Amino acid sequence: MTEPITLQQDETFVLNVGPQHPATHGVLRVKMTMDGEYIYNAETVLGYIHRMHEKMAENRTYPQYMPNMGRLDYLSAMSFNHGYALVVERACNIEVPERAEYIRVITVELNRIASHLVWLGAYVLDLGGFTPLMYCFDDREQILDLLEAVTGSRLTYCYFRFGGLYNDIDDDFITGTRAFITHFRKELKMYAKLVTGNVILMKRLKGHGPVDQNMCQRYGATGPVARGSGINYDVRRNEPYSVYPDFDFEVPVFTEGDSYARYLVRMEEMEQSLRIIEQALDKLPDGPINPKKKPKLIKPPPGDYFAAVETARGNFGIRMVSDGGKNAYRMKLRSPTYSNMHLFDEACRGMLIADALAFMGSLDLVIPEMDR
Amino acid sequence: MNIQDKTREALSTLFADMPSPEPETDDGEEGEEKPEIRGNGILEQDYHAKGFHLDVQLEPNQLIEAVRIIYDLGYYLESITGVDWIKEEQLEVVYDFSRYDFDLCRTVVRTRIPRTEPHLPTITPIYTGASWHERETHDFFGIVFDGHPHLVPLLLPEDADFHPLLKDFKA
Amino acid sequence: MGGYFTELFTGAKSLLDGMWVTLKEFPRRPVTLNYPHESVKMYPRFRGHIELIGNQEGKSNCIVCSMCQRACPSGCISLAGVKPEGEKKKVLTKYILDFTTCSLCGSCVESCNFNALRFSNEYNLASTRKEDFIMDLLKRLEEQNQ
Amino acid sequence: MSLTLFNVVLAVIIAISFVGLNAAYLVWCERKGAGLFQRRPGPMENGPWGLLQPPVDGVKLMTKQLLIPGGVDKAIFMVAPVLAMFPALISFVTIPFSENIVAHPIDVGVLMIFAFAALGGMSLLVAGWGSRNKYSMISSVRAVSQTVAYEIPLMITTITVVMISGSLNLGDIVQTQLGGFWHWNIWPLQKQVGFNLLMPFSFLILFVCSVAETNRAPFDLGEAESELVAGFHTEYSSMGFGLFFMGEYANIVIGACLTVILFLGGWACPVGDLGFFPFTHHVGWFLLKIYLIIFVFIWIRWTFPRTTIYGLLNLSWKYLIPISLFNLLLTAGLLKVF
Repeated sequence: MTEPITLQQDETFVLNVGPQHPATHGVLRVKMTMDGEYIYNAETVLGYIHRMHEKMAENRTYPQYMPNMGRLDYLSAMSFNHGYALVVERACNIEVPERAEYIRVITVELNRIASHLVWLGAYVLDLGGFTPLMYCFDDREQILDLLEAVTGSRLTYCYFRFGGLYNDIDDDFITGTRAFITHFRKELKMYAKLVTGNVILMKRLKGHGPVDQNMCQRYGATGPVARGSGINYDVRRNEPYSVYPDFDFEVPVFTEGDSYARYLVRMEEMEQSLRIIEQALDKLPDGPINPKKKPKLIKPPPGDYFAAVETARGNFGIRMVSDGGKNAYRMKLRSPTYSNMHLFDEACRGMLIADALAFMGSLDLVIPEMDR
Repeated sequence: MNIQDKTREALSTLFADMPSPEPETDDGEEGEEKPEIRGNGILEQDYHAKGFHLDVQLEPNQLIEAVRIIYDLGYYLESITGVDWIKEEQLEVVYDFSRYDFDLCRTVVRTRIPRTEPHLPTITPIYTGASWHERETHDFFGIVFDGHPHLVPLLLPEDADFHPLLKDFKA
Repeated sequence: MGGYFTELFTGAKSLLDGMWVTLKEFPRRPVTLNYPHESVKMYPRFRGHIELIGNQEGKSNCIVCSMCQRACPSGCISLAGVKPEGEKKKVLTKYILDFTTCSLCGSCVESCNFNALRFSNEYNLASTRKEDFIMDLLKRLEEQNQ
Repeated sequence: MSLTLFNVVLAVIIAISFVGLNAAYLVWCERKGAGLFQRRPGPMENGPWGLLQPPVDGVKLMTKQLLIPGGVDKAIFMVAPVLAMFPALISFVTIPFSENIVAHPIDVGVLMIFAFAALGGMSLLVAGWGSRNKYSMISSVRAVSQTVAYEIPLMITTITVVMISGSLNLGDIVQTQLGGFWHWNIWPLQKQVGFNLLMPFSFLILFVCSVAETNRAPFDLGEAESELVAGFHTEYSSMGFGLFFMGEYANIVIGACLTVILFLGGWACPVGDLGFFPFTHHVGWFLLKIYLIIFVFIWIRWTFPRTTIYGLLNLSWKYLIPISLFNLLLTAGLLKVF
């Protein structure tokens, strides 16, 4: 445990972490003012892969903007597909057939597990353990295979359509998913032994990287970061969308607010996602996957619309301002890690660099989604 | 009393000296009437059609007070964004607030400022996390948040002097 | 003092647990494929770059309606056709896909009402030259016919 | 005298080739082991099972350009990799591979190994200091505090064994453990001390310390790649990096040798003497034991996450040093009694 120490400003140096640094998972840069190995002050610099997705929305028609959603958060692209589909469906008042809703939930939850697996592997890699990454990628590979067989792509999905889906799932997918659930339950036990229970990991995470509820509120942190601080907030529960109210699942909440709590939240979430998928497969109705009545040209009535979904990292919101034309007048993408990462600057003060990077990993950053 | 009424009541103190706005909840009409006709005040929106519950429009000088009220009610800041209404020569800044508890109430606070002189007070003393959102809005729209501690480009390059989300921006 | 030893022993046990997990993996067969020598079979729905579908005569079904061109978010499709004398339909003369900007979203395939486009199964696309990704799909169709 | 000198020169030559070959193939073992632990096959392309990978890597390292960053102290920068390699080489001089195969059986062999091991720590400091890089600097400071913290329990444990054996000569230490695996120092029951329950723990302490001394995961704080990029060898390329690499693997072999000699009976055969089989003869046993220990090194590395610097120091000062000190006292007492 690190004791709080008084840091001296006149004996500091600046350590430039990133934009190319193994722990930043991409091109994030943190300018750290250090006193020895202690962080005196940190300033995050964003924008290294800023692509102005919001401007692109103004130049493309609504269906044409769908592929952009997969490029925001490459790890849980499905959820972003869902968010965008929701807001346009809300604006144009398109009904989604029930089968499509169920398939959406199944694919989103599979994608959530895949995303958490990458996080788990990369996080333990941040902490210096290489092997769990490979196991995670092995399991993730099976999810990607399942999704690839249905959607045709492995990472940057463009699977959802307004009111429905690109194509239907088949029996192979259902049996494959069921087999995966059985397999993955075993793997989760293995991870618990290999990683969760490991004393080195616990020592590194317990009590480090404290984020309290007030901090979450001030920064707007959502997702596992908020849930690790005792805030019972999950958009799937608090603001039910799609067919989530049909399922029986728990929202894991831990009150400690440290890196280990965030870690446990995600581990628990994978199990809950398995439960949701299982129930959805059981209940999967027959029927069409695209609505019978769908406007040929998507032209939402003027006004502004909002939709939020729970991605693997938290609350993803889209604010869409329409002027009645073929293109959006303004599309604001509220990405979860943008807010989650923001609290790093404040929370990491006085930490050792090793702990700070462990803390950064526990926020589960996906840089393209922050920079948009 | 549910949180929606509570918030509306708390915020309506801001508009005490104004006549209460006409109940314009019908969407179709709202769409036809261009937003510039809309005066300051609180609108209750149909959540299923719009995705949010309370829609508050106010003057820039009322902003800090409104945000303070919202903060005290336990809302968290989702995002800050701008919209360029070039025809009306105005910039709209939209603040999205949401709640962590099960009293679902998304509140939108919006205010309009002239395009030629885009100045707004910062809300970073209340919501620390507004800092990046305000910097981003500054990047994209050139809106200056007075009192912001560190208003330098965040997503755009450090030397960027253009504001890409303005409608008259040409790449 | 009791805590001291409990911590020591639970800690040591957790380490041994972890080592047992990795040891069990050690003798198992690798799950990876030795890529250039073996490769996976692609799924029928895999989205490679698009290609033209040939009908029985080996000609394209395309009638040059340009729907795919309009649907494409990145504007990477350019096509041209002529209307031969005495025929009702246009005949495709040029179909260029600029794969450098393609995002494989499938909008073009979806928008095609004449069963003229599909995804190929090609995933081994690598080159050091940009020009290799400006693809002439008509030429590709001819090559496939041979 | 001249014979001794000849012996030493010969030994150094043999040691260099042994260390070089060993390091090269230990890298292969490490990569292969890592692969198998991680559900993948490891290197497969060059030669059968990738067996030709090490020479290819060697050629690559040697033919690469040696970059020297601007503004560094060139002398210090260049001397550091040599310093990393050289102590490990020298230490081989006194390692007894069998009764007869030892370059120079120095009477204070244990001390010599420790002296040069400390020099190895210095090479990290020099490399970090000479690189003119903040990450390297932090890394080298960490490495030094780690070396200091871990040499203490390492030495105390070694002293315990030395007290039991009554000699600082590594060969003599092995001699006292001959005649079957139950005579090895790892077991609590010893004729010199009667019954000392702490001996297995001493072995563990020695093992942990040698992992820490060689800067290997989970104690690889010096080159913690997710924090410090590559630590002290961030700025080294080509053979500068190669020497660090070889030095690391040479140190692993030294650590394994020390563990085997002090606790696992060195070249002694586990059951009596099976000298009539060629492989079971002395050198064979010694190498087998070393590689078993190295396998555990690799196994550990590919299982655990990294500790932090304070976690590491806590482990050393709160657990390893008290236990090893207590064992030292206990052994001293028992030696008096029996």
